[in-house]
Amino acid sequence: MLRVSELTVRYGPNPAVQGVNITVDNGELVVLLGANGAGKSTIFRTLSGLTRPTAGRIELFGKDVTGLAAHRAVREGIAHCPEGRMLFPQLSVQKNLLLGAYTERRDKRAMQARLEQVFELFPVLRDKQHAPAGSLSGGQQQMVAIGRALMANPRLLLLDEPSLGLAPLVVEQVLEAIRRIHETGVMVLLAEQNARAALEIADRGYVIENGRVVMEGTRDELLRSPRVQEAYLGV
Amino acid sequence: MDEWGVAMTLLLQEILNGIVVGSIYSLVALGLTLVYGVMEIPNFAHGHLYMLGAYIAFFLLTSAHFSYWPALLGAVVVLVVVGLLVERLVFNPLRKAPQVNAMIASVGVMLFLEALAQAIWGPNYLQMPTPYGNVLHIGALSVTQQQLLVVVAAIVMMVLLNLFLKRTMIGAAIEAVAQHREGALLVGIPSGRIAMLTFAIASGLAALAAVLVTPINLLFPAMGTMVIMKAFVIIVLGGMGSIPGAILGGYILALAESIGGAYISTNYQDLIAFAVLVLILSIRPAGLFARRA
Amino acid sequence: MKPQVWRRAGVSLLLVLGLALPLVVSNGYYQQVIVLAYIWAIATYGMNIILGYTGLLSLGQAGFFGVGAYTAALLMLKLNWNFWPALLAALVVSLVLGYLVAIVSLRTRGHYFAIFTMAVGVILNLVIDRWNGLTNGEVGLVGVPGPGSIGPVSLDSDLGKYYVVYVFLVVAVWIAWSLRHSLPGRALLAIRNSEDLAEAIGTPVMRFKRLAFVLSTAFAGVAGALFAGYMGYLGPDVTSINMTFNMLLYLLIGGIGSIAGPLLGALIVSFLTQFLQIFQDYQMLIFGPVLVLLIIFFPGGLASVPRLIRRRRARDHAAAVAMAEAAAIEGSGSAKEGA
Amino acid sequence: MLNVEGLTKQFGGLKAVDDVSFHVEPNTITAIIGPNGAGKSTLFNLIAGALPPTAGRIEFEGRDVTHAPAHEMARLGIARTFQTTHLFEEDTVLDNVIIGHRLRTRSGLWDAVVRSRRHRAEERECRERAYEALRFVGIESLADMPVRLISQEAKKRAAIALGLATQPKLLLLDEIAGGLNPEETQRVMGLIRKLVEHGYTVCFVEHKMHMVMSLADRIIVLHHGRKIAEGTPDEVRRNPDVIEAYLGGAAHAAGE
Amino acid sequence: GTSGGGGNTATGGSGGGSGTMEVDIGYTGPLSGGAAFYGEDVLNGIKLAVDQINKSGDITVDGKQVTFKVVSLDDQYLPPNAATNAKRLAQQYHTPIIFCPHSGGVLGIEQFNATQQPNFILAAYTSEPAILTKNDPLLVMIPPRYDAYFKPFAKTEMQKFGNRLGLIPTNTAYGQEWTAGFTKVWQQLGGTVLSNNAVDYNTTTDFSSVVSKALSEHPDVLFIGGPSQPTALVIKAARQQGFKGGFVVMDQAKFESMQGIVTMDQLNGAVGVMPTVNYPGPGIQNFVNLWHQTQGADKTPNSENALNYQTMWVFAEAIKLANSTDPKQIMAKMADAIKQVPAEDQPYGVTGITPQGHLTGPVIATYIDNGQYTKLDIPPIE
Ligand SMILES: Nc1ncnc2c1ncn2[C@@H]1O[C@H](COP(=O)(O)OP(=O)(O)OP(=O)(O)O)[C@@H](O)[C@H]1O
Ligand SMILES: Nc1ncnc2c1ncn2[C@@H]1O[C@H](COP(=O)(O)OP(=O)(O)OP(=O)(O)O)[C@@H](O)[C@H]1O
Ligand SMILES: [Mg+2]
Ligand SMILES: [Mg+2]
Repeated sequence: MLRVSELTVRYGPNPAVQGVNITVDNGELVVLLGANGAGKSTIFRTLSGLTRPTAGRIELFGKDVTGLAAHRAVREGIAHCPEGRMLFPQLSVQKNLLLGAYTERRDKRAMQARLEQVFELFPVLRDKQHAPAGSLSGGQQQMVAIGRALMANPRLLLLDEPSLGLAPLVVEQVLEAIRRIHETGVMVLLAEQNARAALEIADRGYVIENGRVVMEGTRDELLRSPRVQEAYLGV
Repeated sequence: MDEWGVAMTLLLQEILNGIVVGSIYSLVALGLTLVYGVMEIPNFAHGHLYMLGAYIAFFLLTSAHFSYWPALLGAVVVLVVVGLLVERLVFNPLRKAPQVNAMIASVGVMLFLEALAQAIWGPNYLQMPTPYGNVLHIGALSVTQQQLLVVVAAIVMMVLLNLFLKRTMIGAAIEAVAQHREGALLVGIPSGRIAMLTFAIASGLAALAAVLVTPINLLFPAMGTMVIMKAFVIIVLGGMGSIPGAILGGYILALAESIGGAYISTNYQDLIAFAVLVLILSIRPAGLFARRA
Repeated sequence: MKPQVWRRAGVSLLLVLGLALPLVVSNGYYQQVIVLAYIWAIATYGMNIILGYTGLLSLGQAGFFGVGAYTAALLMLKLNWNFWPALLAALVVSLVLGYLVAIVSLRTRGHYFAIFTMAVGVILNLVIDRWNGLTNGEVGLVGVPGPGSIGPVSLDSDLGKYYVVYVFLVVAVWIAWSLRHSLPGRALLAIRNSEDLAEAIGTPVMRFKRLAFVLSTAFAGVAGALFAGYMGYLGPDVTSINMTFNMLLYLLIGGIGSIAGPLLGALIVSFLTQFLQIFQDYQMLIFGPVLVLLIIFFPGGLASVPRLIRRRRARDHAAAVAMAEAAAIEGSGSAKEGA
Repeated sequence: MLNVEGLTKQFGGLKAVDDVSFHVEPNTITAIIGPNGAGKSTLFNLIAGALPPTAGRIEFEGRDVTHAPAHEMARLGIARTFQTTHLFEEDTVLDNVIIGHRLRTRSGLWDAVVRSRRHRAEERECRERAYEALRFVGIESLADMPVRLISQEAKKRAAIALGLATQPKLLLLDEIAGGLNPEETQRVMGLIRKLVEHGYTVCFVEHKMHMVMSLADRIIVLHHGRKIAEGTPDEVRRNPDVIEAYLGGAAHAAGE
Repeated sequence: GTSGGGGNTATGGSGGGSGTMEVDIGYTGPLSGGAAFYGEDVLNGIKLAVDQINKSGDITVDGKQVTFKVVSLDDQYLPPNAATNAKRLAQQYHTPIIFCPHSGGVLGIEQFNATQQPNFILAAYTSEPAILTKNDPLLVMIPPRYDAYFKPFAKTEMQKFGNRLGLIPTNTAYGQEWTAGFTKVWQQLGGTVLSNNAVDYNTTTDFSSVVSKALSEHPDVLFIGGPSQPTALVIKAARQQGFKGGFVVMDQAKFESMQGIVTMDQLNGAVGVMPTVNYPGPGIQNFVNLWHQTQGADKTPNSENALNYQTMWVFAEAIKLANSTDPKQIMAKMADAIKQVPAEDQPYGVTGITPQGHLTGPVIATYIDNGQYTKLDIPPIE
């Protein structure tokens, strides 16, 4: 399980994230809701080691992983599909995906098998596998980014707005895929603008505003909450 | 020999000479392909790492009485360490800065290394001994063993490097780090360590090239200056990051030089390389073998 | 209003200081160091336009410096031209050559452009160095006349030459400043930012890049002509790539993209190298690392130091930003209602 | 006002846009939708002159502009935003937007150097246009903020303001609401309506169906580069091809 | 400061009332970069002379004993830097004499030395004739004229090997002037001159190519020369490609510096300047011993060392005779001073000074035969 306690992150003097507590239990899928600039991406970046926390503690399955460098966090089983995708634009789609499994590069067969799974999930990537990732359409690139995170065979999957720029049909497919991944026992932490769809597959959720957790609850609690309904469900 | 025979012999000899020089250029360009073509770090000090490699080998050969191959190995090892230091102390702190900054910093490194070599070994020309000084005659053509060694080594190194970059995950990781450092970290590639590795390989290659080439030429503190500029030309000519491109670029340039020197003017021989680049880029703005699509 | 008044006073003070300088510093050695720094600074202002404003790394600058210098010197020596028409000719020739090079080189991008222009610079250098019949090879041209005199005032004295170069420096700074703060200048900045966007808002990107390139070569050419007239002697070494590196160095140390940067950098680096002469053979052992350290710790150059301080202060006002945003959202709310 | 006929763009073996024809009426909103990689951004690039078409013809206000370069198109009155914003992060919002009006000015380098009257007048004019545009999109109060400090939504508005400063007739907006939450999306939709009310013509690409359905007068659907449907929101929503290729279950959501 | 005879160049750090004074001698030349070895050679010759002169205690001005001190500045072979350095030396150190070992620097300095105060004697170690065109009254040119070599070299080689001359000289202006002058003489003597394959000796990676080209024309004799070691590489490449003829080696290249790159066998049949240690000058033995004592037994002196050494001695004697550190007065005493320099401090020998300021002396070359240096007297041209 993931336990984040009293996490504070500052860029300069003012905190982007302040005293945040989040837990993801084994096998849980948890969503983070929040407006732009609320601090969701910052939380993700801190969990995956791209940003160092100012204070607080992060535990994964009881092990302290606070402030671990990003490439080590991957080894602990944390895979992050980041905001802005961070693909390798001149490498082929296939290499991008294979690099997702960099930490387990010795097991060639498992790598190939997972590559197949990603292609099943996003068939269009199979056709594009030899094209440089940078030449793909925006949405296709997003698929590569998600696929790359899956290639790491993570215990905890961090998805920062995975549906950004995806066609409705694909959004459904992606969310369905996330649900399936989650069903295999992987913990998922998901940030989504598409709050309704995200909540539908989630177990629990947190609402983040101005760097703080202002509400948390189970899926149903959040779906019923007037505050969530107004701000995030567009009712 | 009749007129025609003489002309043919000259042409063949010049082609042979061109292949030797092309191998030299390609050997030097190889390391640069890694740091400039792939990592996109404009390391103008690369030629001076080459120079340092030659001096280390010279020291091992003459003062420590190593024989040739152990001296070569020793120089490679020392330069690997130097490369690591340069990466850590200079380029790593500048990884987020614009490229010009890294370029000028590399000029600083260049000035430093040249002064260092001069302080230790003096400003004079030195000659590096080699056991492969014999001349081989093939018909009317002549070539030294050392020259042949350079050609063979260049080809072997190019093949190895290409396989390494294109076929191994570490090779892919190097390209990944070059293209998106954070993205590389996110998939578990230790970007810092890969950057160090790249520099280590590039510097080692520079040393290797230097120890192979210097017996043909001379050692002096500024020996890297012209070679490195031509190496930059070669890399760009062949298309950034393309190893086959760098090889072909190297040979095209050297052949143009030796044949152009023979039939046009030796006085402007150095100019030929740059003129070829200007010509080719005027026609093909992305180089001869533009990388991928 | 107030900062503007202060700025004006500061600029006037600097101008007067520049005028008074040779009267205070009568030592010929210091004067020479200063004048040479001015001349290099002029060429560096050109580099700032192409690199700092437009974002294109051109490594041929010293070559164009040489083109200007040799054009002026040869016209004076071989055709007995006067300094001033020769200087004008140097400007024209470097403009025209710059334009021709721009047409081909600007079709390339990024590293290709950098190495392309490096090759152009090397070719210019080698041609000047090897064309013995015209340029007298590495022996160089001797006895290049100076600016002569205007009426009774001789400009050939040290003082006269100082003021000639000084006037050109002031003009160069003025052009750099007005370009930076003008619509064409903003277009260049837009190109540096994103060529696609610049094109999309109606900037003929290629034309503006050519303009920037040609301006940079013109600055270099004029600086070269001044150099020839000032030194009276001209050799091919000033056209080598090392001189381009020096200009880049001035630009980086001074502050890339800034108005003060080139001059600041040229003066500081010139005096630093003069100072380091006391270390004799070891000076480069010190200069190299000093250079690296400066680049690492002042990546924006010395001209950016005040800005850094200001920015730190600005950060403390980040709360104000948040409030302004909130206000803005309300403002846009009205847009929604307007619908 | 915009007339596209048989437009085709080929990248190597791939036809990113394949024989697409359509028509945009003045003062309307046209939405372009389609799966990822359908060729929507490429289509925008072609119309805006950023890419040369392989075949076909583009007419703008009765003029053949098929081969006009991007800066020429901007001058003729087509403004666009990009799928990812390309603003200059270090500069202020105002400085970013001022440059938008430059294409309507005529002063050059010489005017700048001698600070000619024309130059000063035009600079003032650009500043005024920039403020006007910022006021229109509702972020005038952020004019002096560095772009890197403002929110996503404000950046999108600034990008539109930049387009407006060029005094366009037609605006092409590529996923302008991408990454915005429902509340913010609502506000941006308001802004687009305001644009049309003020006489502009808008074409936009978007994946948010409720936005497409409630804003667009006409919708064009692309799939594998080809136009598979065109019509009013109601027509498109019911089109089985569109449902199969693109909408999926969201067809219901879009119908709500 | 003390100055004799109304000279206005006060000394930099005069010793006050102690009866001694210090005079700074300036040097600007390449101490870093590609030509550093050359600059260091010149500087070391001057420095050794200064040490010896100071030790001798012979030089006095106004009854005060003069100690010389060399102030050296690096100009990286760049003329503008040389000019700046010279101004610095003159302004800050009041050096009455400044050595500069490259024509660009000398020409750059000449531009202002005539008109600016304080001025100084420019001791030019370059055989570039262009420096004499200014008729600078404060110029001293140190090395011998190279045109003296043409005829003897040409005659020797043509006689031994034949009259087809191939050319692979360095492509510097100096190299080209040598080439032009020499080929003219060669033709006057009835020889044939083949194509000119001038190359850059500093940047050429492999000389095989240009040597192949030159040899394809079947020359009897090759005219070569540039920096010594690259010159040796050219000889080596020519021998490796089977060339059996002779070499005319330009005076810039020194046989003693070719050791280790070519064997004496490969050098057989070459004419060039005599190695310094074998030079039959009056003070050569003394100088070589001194060099070994002070610089190390393994260090071989060359002509840069020796000529600048003896020239510094001439200046010292001239200062003594002038009883002043004023440049003009020193210049006036140069001819007399030459006679005063002890023979053992003239490794090459110096016989006089021309009105243009060129130092003259015997010039001796060598022809290598059977691995031995044989003497080749060069009749002086005046
Ligand atoms: N590198 C940075 N330097 C300074 N401030 C930053 C940096 N990254 C983020 N911030 C600030 O931190 C705050 C939180 O940003 P964050 O990206 O975590 O928000 P978010 O919830 O992911 O928003 P979005 O929905 O836009 O992705 C914002 O105010 C942002 O401006
Ligand atoms: N420069 C290019 N070179 C090669 N292929 C390209 C290039 N630009 C786009 N493509 C290809 O053209 C197709 C259409 O891309 P485009 O960006 O127009 O899609 P899109 O409809 O905007 O998709 P999205 O909704 O995901 O942004 C894609 O398959 C893409 O890979
Ligand atoms: Mg985010
Ligand atoms: Mg798109």
